[in-house]
Formats: sequence, C-alpha cells, structure tokens
Amino acid sequence: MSEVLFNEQVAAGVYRLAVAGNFAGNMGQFYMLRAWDRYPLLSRPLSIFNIIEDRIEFLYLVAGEGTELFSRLKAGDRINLEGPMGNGFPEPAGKTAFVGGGIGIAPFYYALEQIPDADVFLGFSKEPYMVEEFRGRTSGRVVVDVGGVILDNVDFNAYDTIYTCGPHKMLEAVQREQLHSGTKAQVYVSLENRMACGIGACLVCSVKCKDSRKKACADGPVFRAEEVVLL
Amino acid sequence: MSEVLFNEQVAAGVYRLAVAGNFAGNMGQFYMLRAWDRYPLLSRPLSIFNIIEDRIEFLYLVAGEGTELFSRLKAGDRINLEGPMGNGFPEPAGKTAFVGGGIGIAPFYYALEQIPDADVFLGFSKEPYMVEEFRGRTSGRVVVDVGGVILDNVDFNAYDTIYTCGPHKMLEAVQREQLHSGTKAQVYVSLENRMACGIGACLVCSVKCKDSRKKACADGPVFRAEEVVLL
Amino acid sequence: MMDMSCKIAGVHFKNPVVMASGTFGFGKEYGKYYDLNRLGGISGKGLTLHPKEGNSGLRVYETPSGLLNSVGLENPGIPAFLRDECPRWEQLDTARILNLGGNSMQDYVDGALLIEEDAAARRKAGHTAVDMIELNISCPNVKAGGMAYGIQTETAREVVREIRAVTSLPLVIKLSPNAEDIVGMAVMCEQEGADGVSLINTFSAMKIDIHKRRSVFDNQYAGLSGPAIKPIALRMVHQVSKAVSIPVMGMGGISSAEDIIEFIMAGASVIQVGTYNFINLRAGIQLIEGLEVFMEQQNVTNLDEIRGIL
Amino acid sequence: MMDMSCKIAGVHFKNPVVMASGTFGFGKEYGKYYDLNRLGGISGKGLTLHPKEGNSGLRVYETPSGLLNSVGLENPGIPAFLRDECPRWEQLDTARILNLGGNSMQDYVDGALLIEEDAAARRKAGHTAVDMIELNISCPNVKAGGMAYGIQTETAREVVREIRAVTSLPLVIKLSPNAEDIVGMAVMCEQEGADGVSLINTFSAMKIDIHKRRSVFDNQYAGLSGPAIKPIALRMVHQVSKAVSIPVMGMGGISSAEDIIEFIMAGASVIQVGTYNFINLRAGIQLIEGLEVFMEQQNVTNLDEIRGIL
Ligand SMILES: Cc1cc2nc3c(=O)[nH]c(=O)nc-3n(C[C@H](O)[C@H](O)[C@H](O)COP(=O)(O)OP(=O)(O)OC[C@H]3O[C@@H](n4cnc5c(N)ncnc54)[C@H](O)[C@@H]3O)c2cc1C
Ligand SMILES: Cc1cc2nc3c(=O)[nH]c(=O)nc-3n(C[C@H](O)[C@H](O)[C@H](O)COP(=O)(O)OP(=O)(O)OC[C@H]3O[C@@H](n4cnc5c(N)ncnc54)[C@H](O)[C@@H]3O)c2cc1C
Ligand SMILES: Cc1cc2nc3c(=O)[nH]c(=O)nc-3n(C[C@H](O)[C@H](O)[C@H](O)COP(=O)(O)O)c2cc1C
Ligand SMILES: Cc1cc2nc3c(=O)[nH]c(=O)nc-3n(C[C@H](O)[C@H](O)[C@H](O)COP(=O)(O)O)c2cc1C
Ligand code: FES
Ligand code: FES
Repeated sequence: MSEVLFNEQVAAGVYRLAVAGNFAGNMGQFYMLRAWDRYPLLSRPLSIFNIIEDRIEFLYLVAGEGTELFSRLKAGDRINLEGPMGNGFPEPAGKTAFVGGGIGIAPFYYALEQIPDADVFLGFSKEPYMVEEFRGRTSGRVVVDVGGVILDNVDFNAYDTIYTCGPHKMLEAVQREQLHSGTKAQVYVSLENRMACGIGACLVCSVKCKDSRKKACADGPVFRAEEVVLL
Repeated sequence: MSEVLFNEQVAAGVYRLAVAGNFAGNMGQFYMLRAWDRYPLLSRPLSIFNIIEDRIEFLYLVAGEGTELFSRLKAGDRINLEGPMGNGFPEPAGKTAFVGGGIGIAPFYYALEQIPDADVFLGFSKEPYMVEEFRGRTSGRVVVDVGGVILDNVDFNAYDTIYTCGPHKMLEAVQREQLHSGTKAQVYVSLENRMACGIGACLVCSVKCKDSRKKACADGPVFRAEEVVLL
Repeated sequence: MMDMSCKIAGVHFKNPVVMASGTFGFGKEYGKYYDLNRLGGISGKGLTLHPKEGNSGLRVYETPSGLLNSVGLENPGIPAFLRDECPRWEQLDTARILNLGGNSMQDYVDGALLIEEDAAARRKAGHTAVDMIELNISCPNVKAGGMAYGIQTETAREVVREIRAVTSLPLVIKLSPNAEDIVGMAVMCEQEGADGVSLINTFSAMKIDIHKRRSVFDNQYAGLSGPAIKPIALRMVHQVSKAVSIPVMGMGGISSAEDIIEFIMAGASVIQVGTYNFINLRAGIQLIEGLEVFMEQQNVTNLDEIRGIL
Repeated sequence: MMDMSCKIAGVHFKNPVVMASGTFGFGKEYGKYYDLNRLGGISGKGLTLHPKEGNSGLRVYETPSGLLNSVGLENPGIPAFLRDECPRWEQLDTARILNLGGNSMQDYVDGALLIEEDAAARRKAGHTAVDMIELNISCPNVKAGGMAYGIQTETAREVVREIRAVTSLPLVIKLSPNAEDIVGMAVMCEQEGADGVSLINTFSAMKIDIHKRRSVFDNQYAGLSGPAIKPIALRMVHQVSKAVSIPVMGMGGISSAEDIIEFIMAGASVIQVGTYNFINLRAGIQLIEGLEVFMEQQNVTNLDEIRGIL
C-alpha cells in the first residue's frame, strides 16, 4: 500500500493523482491501481503520467465506479499499485509526434522526458487541460484542438515516428490516415482494452492482430498501428 | 444524505459519530445508517445515542465491514440515515435502572434525557468509555465494572423498571436474574438481531417469543424480558 | 405520452415495477414511505394454508453483493390474510398478487380453493382484493416437499395442473433457478395453461461459520438474492422469454432503472424488485422515476418498443 | 507440525491451494511474483486439440462482486503446449494439471491420446510434465457442443467414459453449475472411474448494453465467476461431497483463507482459486500463509480434522 500525496482536479472530471514512493516505469507503460478493498472487484489500469524521484503521477478521467472512487482520494489515503506493466513505447527514430485524444494525452507527458523535442498534438472535446505543463516539457510544437479533429493537424509525412493514444474512433482514423498519407513513419497506437489480470495470464484483453491474437496488457498496450485489427 | 459533523474515537474500536440535521426519535429507537453506495449491501442499525437540536449522535463499536467503513468517516462526509425505527423504551414506572454491557450502553445516554434520575450500570470487558458523560447526565448512581459481570452489581429488587442492552450472554443472565430474584420490576431487553428492511416487512429479524414470533425491528428492539425466548 | 403499462391475463400493470414476494410484506410498511398506488404491482409475502412459524436460528446473512435468507415462509396463513389484510388490499389501485406456497399438494389445492371462494364472495360484493396468483413452487427454504416441486419439470407439472384446475384467477408460476431445466419448466407451465411465469426465486446457497464449524443457518442451506445473482437471472429470463409466448415477470438482483431496462430488453413483461427494497426504502418510486428519465432520454414512448429486442 | 497436504489418485498436493484453469495461464506470468513451487497445484489454461482463437468482441465485464468472461477457450492447442510449455512444467514441483477442452468427442479423444503419448515419452526419459487431467466438459463460452456435454448427465457420461478409456493419467472431471443435476453428474463421474471431480465452472450469465441494445458479448452469454457466486458454489460442493466418495476440488469465488476453510469443511480435498488472482497477484502465497495462521490459531494440525465436518 502506498500513500496519496495529492489528487487535484485539473478540469471537469479530470484529476491528477500523485502517489508517494519510488516507482519504476518506461514511457507508455501502466500500473494497475486499487483504492478499495473488495469492491469493485478489479483494479483499474492507468498510464504513467509522470515519475519523479519520490512519487508517481497519473492523469485520469472519471469514467465510472472505479475512477469515481479514485476521485475521492485525499492526501494521506492509501492506495495499492502494481506495475509497471505492459511494453511501453519503443525507442523512437527521428522526428517524433505524440497525438493524444482526450485523456489519451496522459502517457505522453512522461514520454517527453525521454523525447524532449517531440511535437505534441492534444485534442480535447471540451475544456483543455495540462496544456501549459506539456508546453513546459517539450522544445517541439504543442498543438491544441478543442472540439475538432486533432488528427487534421498532424501531417503524417512530417514525422519518422508517431505515437497515438485516444478513443477508439481516433485510432481508427489513425489507421486510415496512415494508409491514406502513405507515410513512411512508424505509427503506434496505445490501446485501452479492458483488463483483468494485467500480466498476460487471462486473455480477456485480447487484441486481434493481422496475423494472430495478442494481449493488450503484456504484448501491448502499444502496437504498431498497421498490425492491429480495430473492430 | 446528511453531513458528518464529527466522528471521534472514544476508545479502542469505539467511535462517536455526529450527523448534522434535525432528527427525531424516542429513547431506545434506532436508525439505519449507510455510508456507502452499493457495497456492502445492507444498511447498519445503530441506536440513538444522543439528539441535540442540530444533530444526532451514535456510539458504535467496529464489529466488521460496515462499522469499519463508518469509522473512516470524516467531518463533511456524506451519510444516509433512515429512521427513527423500532418501538423504543416504554415510559418507565418508578425507580429506574439502565444496565448496559459494552456498546450496549449506547441507547441509555439518550434515555437519560427523559429519565435523568436513573441509576446507570456500565459494564466493560476492557477499557471503559463515556463514563464521565453518563455521570454528567444523571442524578442517580453510575456504577462501572471492568472485566467482571456488571449484573452482579444490580439488585433487581431495588427497582421498578430495569432496561438492559448488551451481548446475548448478558441478556440470558438478565432473564435468569429476573426469575431468580423474584423481582416485581418490569424488566426490558433491547435486542440486536440482524436486520434487512428495518421496518417489519421481511421477517429476517424474527424473535421467538413465548406466544408468537415478533419482529425485532418493528415490534422491538425492546421487549419485556420474560416474553423473549433467547436461544 | 409515455406508456409503461402492460397487461398480463387481463390484469393491468400501470408500470413494470412490481414488488417481489417476501421482501415487501403485504405493502403496509412501505406504504408509509410512498403511495403504493404508484407501483405496477405488489406480490405479497408467500402464504400457506396454515400459519407457519418459519425457520429457527439466524435468518439473514450478507454475502458479497448478495443476501442469504432463511425465513422459511413464516406467514399468518391464508385465512388470516384474507380476513386481516384483504380489506386493505381491496382499496389498492395496483396489481395485487397473492404468492401461494405449500408443503404438500393438498396444502396448495386447499389454499387455492380458499382464495377462489374468497374472490367469488368479494366479487359478489363488488370488490376485488387479489388480481392474480403467483404460485411459488420453488422456495428453497422449505424442506418438506416445496423444494422438490420446483426442481423437476414433471413433478411441478402436477401442482401447476391441479392449481390451474381449481382457480379462475390469472395464474403465474414462480420458477426456481435451482430447477434442473428452467426453460423446460416454463414450457411446461405454458402447456398447462398458466398465464405467465415469474423468475427467478433465490438460489440455494450456503454459508459456513468456520469457528462454530456449522452452517450459519439452522436449515443448512439458504436462498441467495441480490445484485450478485443478476447476471444469471438475466440470462434465465432471456432464455425463458425466447422459449414461451406467455408473459414473463423477470427478477433477480434488480437495483436500478438500467437493470429494469435490461430485463425488459431480455423479454420480461414486468419485473419484480426484492432485495433492493432493503437497500432503498423508496426503491419503488425511484425506479419508476428512473424509468421515466430513461424513456425520455432514449426517446422510448412505449416499453413495447424495446421489449424482447435481444 | 502442520500438515496441509493431500493425495488425489496418487498425486501429491502439498497444500490445498490450486490455481484455477484459465485464470493463471500456464503459470509463467505469476511466477514472476512468487515461487510457483509453493502452490498446491496449477491447472493450466484450457487446451483443445487444435489452436483456438477464442471469442471476438469484448471478453470481460465486471458485475457486482463478480466477473463475466467470454474468452472462449483461446489456446495454442495441445501440440504447442506439449512442445513449448511442458519443458518448463517438467521443472515444477507442484501438482500440474492439464485442463482438457474440446468441441467434439473426436477432439477430446484425440487430445487425450496426444497427452497420453507425450506422457509415455517423457516417462521413458525420466520426466513428468503433467500429473493429472482435468476434463472440462463445461465451458459456457464455447457454443458448438462443449456446453451440451456439461448439462445432461447421460451426454456427459459418453465423454467421461471415452476419455477414461484412453488415458492412464489421473482424471478429474470439471463440472458446470449449469448442469441439470450437478450431484447426478458427479455420481456418474464416479461410476465411470473418474479419480475426482472439480467444481464449479462459471455460471452462464448475461449483460445487456442498454444503449447499444445488444449483449455486451458477441457470444451473447458469458461465464460468471468471483465472490458473487461463492455461496452457491459452496452449497454445490457440499452436496457433491456428500454424494460421492472420490475427492472433490472445490472452487467458485474463493478470495480468502476463510473461504478456503469453508470449502474444506464442506468436503473439498483441495480448492481452486480463479478470479481472485486478478485482484491479488500474490493470491497464491497469501492464501497459503492465511491458512497457516488459521490452523495455528484454531489448533488444527491436519486439514483432515476439519474436512467434510458439515
Ligand atoms: C493500459 C491502459 C492505460 C490506461 N490509462 C488511462 C489513463 O492514464 N487515464 C485514464 O483516465 N484512463 C486510462 N485508461 C482507462 C481506464 O482504465 C478506465 O477508464 C477505467 O478502468 C474505467 O473504470 P471505471 O470503474 O471508472 O469505469 P467502469 O464503470 O468500469 O466503465 C466506464 C467506462 O470505462 C471503460 N472501461 C471499463 N473498464 C475498463 C478497463 N479495464 N480498461 C479500459 N476501459 C475500461 C468502459 O468501456 C466504460 O465505457 C487506461 C486503460 C488501459 C487499459
Ligand atoms: C436495533 C439495533 C441497534 C443497534 N445499536 C448499536 C449501537 O448503538 N452501537 C453499535 O456499535 N452497534 C449497534 N448495533 C449492532 C450493529 O448494528 C452491528 O454491530 C453492525 O451492524 C455490524 O455490522 P458490520 O458490517 O460492522 O459487521 P459484520 O461484518 O456484518 O458483522 C460483524 C458482527 O456483527 C454482527 N452483526 C452483523 N450485522 C448485524 C445486524 N444487522 N444487526 C446486529 N448485529 C449484526 C454479526 O453477528 C457479527 O458478529 C445495533 C443493532 C441493532 C439491531
Ligand atoms: C427475505 C426474503 C424473503 C422471500 N420470501 C419469498 C416468498 O415468500 N415467496 C417467494 O416466492 N419468494 C420469496 N423471496 C424471493 C424473492 O421474491 C425474489 O424472487 C428473490 O429475492 C430474487 O429477487 P431479488 O434479487 O430482487 O431479491 C424472498 C426473498 C427474500 C430476500
Ligand atoms: C477469464 C477466465 C477464464 C477461464 N477459463 C477456463 C478454462 O479454460 N477452463 C476451465 O475449466 N475453466 C475456466 N475458467 C473457470 C475457472 O477455472 C473457475 O472454474 C471459475 O472461474 C470459478 O472460480 P472463481 O470464482 O475462483 O474464478 C475460467 C475463468 C475465468 C474467469
Ligand atoms: S488482462 Fe489478463 S491477459 Fe491481459
Ligand atoms: S428487518 Fe425486516 S422485518 Fe425486521
């Protein structure tokens, strides 16, 4: 069990949670969080938003019962973390773009630590958040879109590596744009399939890929965009 | 939903909870409390410990999952109360004694408001609590026993009305003592059967009585000692 | 205008929210919290010919998201019900369902005959107290006989046939999830002329006190209800709804308007609410209001539009 | 000295904590969190003769204190298992159980024959990778055939008989709570020479997405597991334990050492832990340690002292 350092609201329904401790993790990896004893049953997966010496941070959207319970946490409360899990983003080659839709921006803040010159595209449906934080961390461009289609701002041919994370619809558009643009960039999607074990043992997070089935939790959550069959 | 005013520990595992609002209730009645949404399923019954204009108070022992959740409440937290429920203590006749075993002392503090000259017998297995508060509220005697048998201190023939509340073993002893002493006093027991609906509709709190079955929640929780078949 | 109503064997349910037997007494207690006439219907506490004391020992135990009960059909007996409760039931403007239990075939039949007589007498006087019988062949807390009737289709057929023969009231059969084949059971009920089936009753289940080294219940097993069983109940209601053409009353763990919509989409005509009454004393009203909100938001004007669409 | 061990058909279980099929992969992943050799046993992911892709669409949904899964027996196939996983299983010092599934009688039998051959070959080389077969006749997520086998006793008898005839390995049959008569099913298994039964598999259950107006699962129904079903599972284990004299592996919702004690008091020889592995990655170790504490506190030196005392 670890201790909550703070849990502050950064926009309507969006919170930034900091947990004390010495945590490891690569960009794009996630933790399984549990702020309750028996109910609800499953822990909830959240991407690493930030790691500093004495703490790890998450950025989350209240989507249902579990994240609602997270939102009630106060400094000093206890929470259980398991991780880091998943493969994370592979090392990028060349010029890099991060494309986040909504709460899908979460993993990129931590990723900027390793790739501090990436261009960042942040798409919000309503209120934007964390934009200044992102600006403060990259020497590249930060493009913000509110209410539109964030992908319209991304020139797939201008990058060597493109990481994307966001709602299902956005990832479908990423796949289309990859084909349509004929880009040579390596394009990645980070998936948010529902999970149970989080470590590759139960097969409930299965991802249909071109040649086989993979596990979102252990083989992912990051996949090459062209590899995944989004349904 | 009501607001918690305070929830302070008064002894190991024993808490005094105050909830803001204008609440009604007779001595010996109880409320059904719920400080959670869906889990655990049932609300928990607690006796009225005190009612002041702007608030109601409860005194409870952490016995399991539900009371453990109560114990985590902080000022400002929300809690749901239904009540008052049950019959409560009937008006006493003549000289009155309250006999509480452990957390069974809870209903008597409020009852002293109506019967401020009653003698009070408080039995604790370990650490005593709330003794000064009881002393402050009665002009009668306050007898405290720690680790012994509180009933040994009560002369059943010295009273006209005796109210008792405590563990099952103590209530059995009350029945024996009533017979054995040949007292003319009216002796009452307050039962703590498990409850579901709390209002007399489901029959899970059934009490075997000499002549019939009664409902602890609606016909009780207070019964004449000689009426109840304790098993 | 929104229409939530539905008819089962001529009985009008103004909305699909019916209170489940054994969890709602005969309505009196909950009537202090809201107007019972808002409800679609009420199924009263299970009645037997003779008064029953019910089970000894502990009668309730909470499990994760579920409730074990071992009431054992404590009830005042049919004659006392007809005498003491029916005058009040006569005044109600909601579907009044008498839940009929029994320990033997004779019990069931004699009970049904009494109800029939009483109904006829009231009819003459221009009154009705009971709109429908819900035949409970499935109480898992009654050891002698009761259980057996609800398990095997051919054993149950006898009871259904006998009761159908002696009652002119609309007849719904309450099915047990412990049945060997709940779908076959429902089909049998349809064949025997039942006007509907209601399901599910509680699951036979167990809790052991590991310190006392015995069941927490004197009767060994008890009946499991509540949200824990909802996914299974919903599957059974869906299967049964597909298999019969008589109306289905669906229940098991319902605790929100969304849950109700699920059961209706699975094919239920009306639903019943049991354990949730304990969690929320105003469950009846709040569920109906929740349904109204859903229908408005989803542009559903009549529940028939979504009934059985799965 | 405390003794938690037990033997089933000659197979030694050092303690009663066995990991349930489908929730533990083949052990590798949890092996990163603790020493698998501490466990009583491991039942691997259900295997079929040919590789299976499993079900499309969503595969998991949480319910109150329960879990619906629709994995649909995704697995690499028996040959790949024997080739890729067994070398690692050979090194394990815990009871290794192969969970055998199938879509047809031919599948089951051919699968069992492959396992038999492999075991013989390894035996010659002085090795063992599989100690026991757990025959899964009950997966509710496989539509073609699989389900039917687990429902009716006489249909199941065929499969059990055929597999018993072709395998020399200890054989345990995994029973479904969806069976028409789980006690009759267990008795049949004993008659057909099974070395034990394990129960329960998941309950067939349902969840409807009321906005999309369809089941959340492509396969319509899914399997319910977790604490929600424990009271029913315990009752079934108790009933079955009373009815057969072969060992019973009990499971369904176990999530504490106290739960394990309940199942053992109900008659289980060993228990299995499924869903709880997801909630607690170190479930295996912590449950064993919890058992030790219980035995010490309760002065139980051998679990036989409390087994089946109800
Ligand atoms: C690898 C990974 C990383 C993630 N990182 C973040 C993050 O950094 N910030 C963030 O806000 N969210 C993140 N998510 C999504 C987050 O896990 C879900 O929003 C959360 O589990 C919902 O739980 P709930 O109880 O609040 O909602 P529920 O009531 O369970 O469901 C509400 C909605 O959330 C979706 N959902 C439910 N369970 C899961 C699940 N296990 N995985 C994915 N979606 C689910 C459902 O489709 C539903 O629409 C991530 C998910 C994954 C798999
Ligand atoms: C009318 C009435 C008045 C009560 N007044 C008080 C009071 O003022 N202060 C106080 O501390 N306690 C009081 N109790 C007892 C209190 O309700 C239980 O201790 C509480 O419900 C236990 O809940 P839990 O979830 O913490 O424990 P659980 O984990 O549910 O059970 C722990 C222990 O509590 C007992 N218990 C569980 N549920 C109930 C229940 N519904 N009713 C009675 N016992 C139960 C069990 O036998 C078990 O031994 C009262 C009970 C009743 C019926
Ligand atoms: C305390 C209690 C008593 C019950 N008594 C009866 C009864 O007398 N007759 C009957 O048919 N069902 C009885 N039931 C079953 C319910 O009517 C209902 O079928 C079951 O509880 C499932 O619904 P639920 O999960 O909404 O509670 C009882 C249930 C409970 C919890
Ligand atoms: C995700 C998942 C996959 C499962 N796969 C299998 C399987 O392949 N074979 C099998 O016999 N049982 C399978 N089961 C059933 C479990 O082994 C176990 O019988 C059931 O989950 C009840 O136990 P629990 O409540 O502890 O999970 C699976 C269960 C789950 C949750
Ligand atoms: S969540 Fe279990 S395999 Fe991915
Ligand atoms: S708790 Fe329901 S009748 Fe007493």
